[in-house]
Formats: sequence, structure tokens, C-alpha cells
Amino acid sequence: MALSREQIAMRVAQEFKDGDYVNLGIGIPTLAANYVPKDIEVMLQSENGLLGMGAYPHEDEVDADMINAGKETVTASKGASIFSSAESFAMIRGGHVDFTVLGAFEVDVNGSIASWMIPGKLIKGMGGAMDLVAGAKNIIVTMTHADKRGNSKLLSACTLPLTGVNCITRIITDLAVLEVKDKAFYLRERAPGVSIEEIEEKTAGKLVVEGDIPEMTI
Amino acid sequence: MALSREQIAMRVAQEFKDGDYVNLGIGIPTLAANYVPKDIEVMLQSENGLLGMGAYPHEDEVDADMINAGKETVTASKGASIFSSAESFAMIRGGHVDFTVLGAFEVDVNGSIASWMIPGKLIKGMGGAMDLVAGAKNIIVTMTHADKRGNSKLLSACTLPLTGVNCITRIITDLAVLEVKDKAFYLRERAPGVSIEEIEEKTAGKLVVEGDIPEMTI
Amino acid sequence: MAGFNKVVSSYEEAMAGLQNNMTVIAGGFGLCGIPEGLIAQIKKMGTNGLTVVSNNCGVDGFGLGILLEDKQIKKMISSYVGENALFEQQLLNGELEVELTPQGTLAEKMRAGGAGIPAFFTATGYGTPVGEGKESRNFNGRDYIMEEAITADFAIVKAWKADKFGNCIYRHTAMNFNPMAATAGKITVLEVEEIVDVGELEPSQIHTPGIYIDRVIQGNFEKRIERLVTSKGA
Amino acid sequence: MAGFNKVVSSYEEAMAGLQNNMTVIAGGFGLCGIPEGLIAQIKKMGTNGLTVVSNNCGVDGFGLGILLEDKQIKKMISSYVGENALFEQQLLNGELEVELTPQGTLAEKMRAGGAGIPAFFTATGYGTPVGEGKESRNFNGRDYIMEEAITADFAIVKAWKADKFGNCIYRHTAMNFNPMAATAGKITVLEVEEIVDVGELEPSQIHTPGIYIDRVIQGNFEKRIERLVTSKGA
Repeated sequence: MALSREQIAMRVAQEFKDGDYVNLGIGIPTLAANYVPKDIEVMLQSENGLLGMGAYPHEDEVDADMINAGKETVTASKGASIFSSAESFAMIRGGHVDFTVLGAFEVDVNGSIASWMIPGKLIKGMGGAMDLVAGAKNIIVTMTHADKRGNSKLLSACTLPLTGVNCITRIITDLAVLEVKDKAFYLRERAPGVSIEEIEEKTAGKLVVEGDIPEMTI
Repeated sequence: MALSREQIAMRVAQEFKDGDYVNLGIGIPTLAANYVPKDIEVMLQSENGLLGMGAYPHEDEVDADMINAGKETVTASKGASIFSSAESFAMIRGGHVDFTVLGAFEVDVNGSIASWMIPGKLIKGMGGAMDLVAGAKNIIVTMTHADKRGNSKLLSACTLPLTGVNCITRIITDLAVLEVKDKAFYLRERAPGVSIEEIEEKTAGKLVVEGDIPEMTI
Repeated sequence: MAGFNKVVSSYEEAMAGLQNNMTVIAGGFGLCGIPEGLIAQIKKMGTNGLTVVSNNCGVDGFGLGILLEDKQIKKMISSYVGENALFEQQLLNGELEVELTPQGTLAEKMRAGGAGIPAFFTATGYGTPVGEGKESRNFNGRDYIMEEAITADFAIVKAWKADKFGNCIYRHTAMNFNPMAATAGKITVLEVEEIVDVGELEPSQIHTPGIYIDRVIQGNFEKRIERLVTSKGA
Repeated sequence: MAGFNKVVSSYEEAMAGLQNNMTVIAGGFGLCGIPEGLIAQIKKMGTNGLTVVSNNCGVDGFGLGILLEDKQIKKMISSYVGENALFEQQLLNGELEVELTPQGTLAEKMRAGGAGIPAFFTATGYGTPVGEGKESRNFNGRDYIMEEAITADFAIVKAWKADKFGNCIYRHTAMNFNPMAATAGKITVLEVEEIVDVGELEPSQIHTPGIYIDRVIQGNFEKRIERLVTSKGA
């Protein structure tokens, strides 16, 4: 069965290694912070200038001067550092952030991603997404495998305006974990109870299935 | 009579305006700090990362972690700020320092300056001089008008490797104050008792003498 | 002798010289760390045709959003806009122009403007609409685009504490774009919560040295919260 | 689980992985703010063929100067050298290569290296020997040259206080090149005067966030003074 948002977030959290600096986009990526394995530590970077993002504040801790990149009130964890936007993106652009997790409208077999603009709809802007996909060492895209009408989001070539080119190597959807390389999606894991046939059917870009494809353990 | 080093420094200090941020090179420029008029305030920038350089320390104030760009022990004045070398040169390169005063081997009618390298002698490096001449809003060169053998240092074209091109607008020597424009040195003031003829004789580049040339008041 | 005393006593004085069709860089991220009183003064002055460079354009009725009410803004250079219905309406009507710029590129363009760097290369935006019409170049096997610096006639900046020299520190994540904005204005105006005595700020802990600051004014801040989220329980 | 604990207990561990012919960026200005113990460890290791990027090369017998004694340095990238007779001798003998770089350009090249900016334009050095062979370009009526970023296999950095995460602050003008050096190493090693508890450093006052730091070691510093100048009298 397709994973829930929380289950996708759980699977994402399994990717983290002890000592990783991680930037989590809005939505499912942010949920991953709740499922970091107990035996490792990761530190969250928020691109408005906070390394060591903590939990949401209790009511008596709320401070208008302490927000995250989603403009939500937040706290700083012990050992956090705070700095300017230029420093924050020096960190991101310079490849010092180990992991970025973000959502997308489309990803293609070249590792290109479209996530910020749908022509004909109002354009709100890319925020830090273009910098993040250009800068992080490892990028994970989380999204549903297909849209609500069943159209695949894993394409031969993105149709929407791009956020970045040749930068995505790993995708975690409600149906599967896939690696992007050699102009194809390599199926690595499938959601419990989801068949390879269903994944093939919902993947428009070239899909490679090699050997046994294990089910994810959530 | 030709000015002494101290007198050149006194004349330099007359150029400063209240509220100027000033970077002073090693030698005569540094002496100018002693002659800032009593009715104005200037703040000294030292390019190793100190804005608000104070006096040399008393013996019991000496701190190895507090030095100036000449690597001398120094103090910070009240209201000083300390920052990285990148920030310091952002300040310089970005045109935020009002005045730079530095020495030179040669200056020419194009406002180009040679101050860091004499071929055949050991090359020690340009330090921050190239950044300073490229960045400051106003640059004053202080030097003797001619070298020890009587050869002019104010030339049609510099012969030594350059520190910067088209950047010098004002020169204060032991004989005169000159402005550099329209491919000529414009004589503005002469040292007390120094004749225009002597200045003409010791200026190899084109010299323009317009109207009365007052004597400097030191 | 004024020396380095940059404190002004009125908002009129703080924003004196601002004229129609000028470019203004504003610090802040969303509603966090914005120079509230300086924005209000621009509204009061009615200056229009402005190009405003800021990561966002506030919300309806607060922050830079209030400058939309009388159509004072001609063009926004931002990374993320549209928290705000009036913005959307003016954009669709063609009354407002937007130049979307990636957040990190925007921060770096401001820093470059203040630091005398006219242009730099970044991988951000290569191969996307942001890279269209810009020079691209390969360094060490990777493709980059050239981005040019941004400077402005005025920079309006918000800090926590400043001395009269303009030396200042920012509080928590209200720092954001303010340090770069401060360096990139021909005239930089700083609005602060508190003016402290010269010497009170530790020299090596000053975020923005006073050399970048032309005017300092003490303000009163509402500090509206855009998205209040709290943890429940202990 | 090591988490973010970057503290190592020996200099061997601190400089593990340094090999012949690598590039090393070192913080410091003259003898001020130099990682004394890390430099001594490089001497002890006898690693040679090194390219060293640092504003200066120390003096005879102290600072980076000690790496000249056994000819460990192949090339220096600096703005000012020659406080030091051994340096001069090796330079004249052709045993040592020097790439002179203006001080501000050197600082910016390190920052760019750490910030993922492969190249930038600066007016510094245009029309001089520094600009020879480099691309030049006119922006808004002024000529600039293109300078490329510097990165290194190792960066060795000196700070005052750090926590085990590598968050650190510098003391007075011992900051200098250290913050940029810290960002530009594939492996960055930080030698500090004092290791403090996590949480002791105020987040917004941290000069270099721990994300740039790979290893932290507590050192003992001689802090030799290069030019002692004092004021007489009261």
C-alpha cells in the first residue's frame, strides 16, 4: 500500500547518518525531523540563518526574532549558531550541508527537478530551493509517485520550469525508493505490499529493475 | 625649504574631514595620525581587521592578539570594531573607507602608482596596497618629490611595476601639493620657501601651474 | 563637530533624500527583522516608482506590504513573494514588476554590491529560467552563471542594539539579510531597538561596523509574527 | 555514536591524512592568530611538497617559517613574504615558488572557495602584474579582473574558544584570515586556547559555525610578538 506522508518521512529519516547537517524543506521533509533514529544525531539547518534548529517553542518561549525558513516560530537547540543569509547560503552553496530534502512537482531521468513554478498559476518565487539543489552534497526528493489524476511525476524530461539540472540522485515516494543515474530511475526499494508492476505503470521515465527489490522497512 | 617627514604628515592631516574613516600606510602616512586637527574626529582602519585603531599600548596593555597591519602591537579605541580580513577588504574594496594615504616609488600623470616592487631587488609582496588603491574613495600619495640622486618620482609614465592604474588624484611631497588630472600634475601648493622653478625642475611629468600658487600652511 | 555621531531624532531626518524612482534595499526575512518605522516613513512620504530589493514583500497591511497600498513600488527584486493579496492583484494588473532571484543569490548580490565585487559566478539557477540571458561558464567541470552585484540609493536596516557610531548587533534570526543590506546602500539608515553607549558593544562581537551606517534612529517595534507555531505540553 | 563531537586528543589525530604535495590553507596574519601546534605537527610529520596558502610565511624559527627548515614547502600563495632570511634564500635558489596575491583578493578567494563561488571580479590588480594573463572586463565603466577561488586539502585554523561541535570565536585581531580559512578546507582542523561547554557560546555571537570544522584540538600557544611597540608615559 502507498505510504502515508508520515511513512515517507520515516523512510527519509533512515537516510541520515550520525553527524549529518541537514536542511529540510517545507512539508513532508520537515516531518522527517520527528523520525531521526534514536542512536544518531543530526543538526538541522534553516536557510534564514540558523544551524541547530530546535522544536517549536512553548507558548511562553515564543519570540518573533526566532523563526525558521518557513517563517514559523521556532527555537534554537543547544549548540546552535545564528548568522546572516549570505553566510547561510555560503554554507549551502559551498557544499557544507550534507543533506537537503525537498519536495518536487517533477523529476526526470537526468536528475533535473521542477519544484517552484507552474505556468499559468501565480508565481510565488523559488525562495532558497535553487541554491539548495545547486549546493547540497546529497539531495533527496520526496513526493507522491503520481499526481491526483494518476500522472507520473517521474519523467523522461521535466515539462515545468526547472529548479536545477542534473542534481537529484535519490527519490523517495509513496511507492518506492529510486536512484537516478545513467539517464534512468533505478528501483531500489518498494513500499510494503506495492508491486513492481504498479511502480512501472506509474513511472513515465525509464525505470530499471535489477534483481530482487526489497520492501522498505518502516 | 623641503618639508621634513613630520611636516609632510602635518600637511596630510589637513586633508581629513570630520567623520572620515582613514587607512594610513606604513611610514609617513602613519605619522599623520599624530596631527589630526583638534576640532575634528577621524577613525583609523587597519586592514588586518580593525576599525578604530588606538595608540600603541602601554607596557602592561601589550596583547599579542591585538596588532595592526604593520604587525605592531596596538590598542583599539573606544567604539572600535574587529572583523575578518574578508570583511576588512569588503570595506576597502567597496569604497567605504574615505581616505587612504600611502607611500610610493613613482606616480605618473595618469594617476598610476608604483609602490611595491623594484625588479632586481627581492620582492616582498604587495600586502594590501593594491586593494587599497583600487578601493578607497580618495587616495593621497606621500613621498619625496625626487629620489636621493635627484631623479623625479612624478613621471609621464611609471617605469616600475604598477600597484594600480588611474587611481591617484592627490600627491603631497616634501616640495608641493599636486592634483593629478587631464594627464598632468596640477601644482596647488608649494612648501614654504620652495620656488616654482625648483618644483618644475624636479617634476618629470607634465606640470601645470595656474595662477598664484600659495605656500602651504603647516 | 559631529564626529561619528549618526543618531537622528526624527523619521523625516532618517529618510531625508529619498526620491521617486530610487532603489531601496530592505533587510528582513518575512516580517522578522524589518525596519518597521522606516517603512512607515516611506509610506508617509508617498515616494513612488520605487524599486525595492528585499527577500519578501511583507503581508497585507504590514511590512513592505503597506507600500503597495498607494502603489509606491514599481518593481520588487525578491526570492519569494505572494503572501499578500494586494501584491498578487497588482502583479496580475501589470502595475507591479517582479524580478525573482534565488535567496542565496540575492544575499550574495547584496554582499557583492557592498564589497566592490561587480559580479560573481554561481551554480544556482544554471539551466533554469533564472539563468536565461545570463553568461554561463564551466569551471572544473561544472556549469555556473554570472550574477551581477546589487546596490541601492538607500538601504533600510533593522538591528537590536547600536551605538551612536552605527556599530550594531542583531538579535537571533532577525539578522538574516540585514548585514548585507547595510553594506549596499549609498545611504544606509539603521533603525534599532536600543541605542547603547559607545564602548558597550564588544569590538569583536559587532555584527555590522559603523562604517557602513549613515544614520541611526531608535524605533518602536510591533514585531508581528507571521506564523505562530507552538509545542504543546511540557 | 560520535554525533557532533569533533574534539581529538592528539596532534597526530588532528593532522591525520596530510600527505606530500597537498595544499594547506593556514589562518593568521604575521604571527598573530596562527595555529602553532598544527604547524609544529606538520614539521614533525615531515610532509613535503606542500603548497601553503597564507597571508605570510612566519619568521625564521617561528610560525610557518619552521616548515622552510626542512624544505617542506614547494609553493607559497601569500600577499607579503620575506620577513625571513631562509625564505629569501630558498626563493633565490629556486627551491621555493611564490604566488603573490593582493591581501584582499587572497581573503576573498578563500571565502569564495568556501562559499561555492568559483570566480569573481575585482578591480584590485587591474593593469598591474597581478592582472597579467587574467581575464578582464568592464562593468559600468570600470575595469576589473577575474579571480578564481582557492580551496585546500587541509585548512589549519586558530581560534580562542570552541565547543566540541566546532562552533568558535576568535580573540581581537587574531581573527584575521581564520574565518575564511576555516570554510575552504576539505578537512578543517581547529586549534583553540580553550574548549568550552556546548551552549556556552551565544549562538548569534559565534564567528565560525561548527559545520565548517572537522577536528578540534586544544593547544598551548606561545603567541610570539613580531613587532613590540609601546607608548611611553601615562
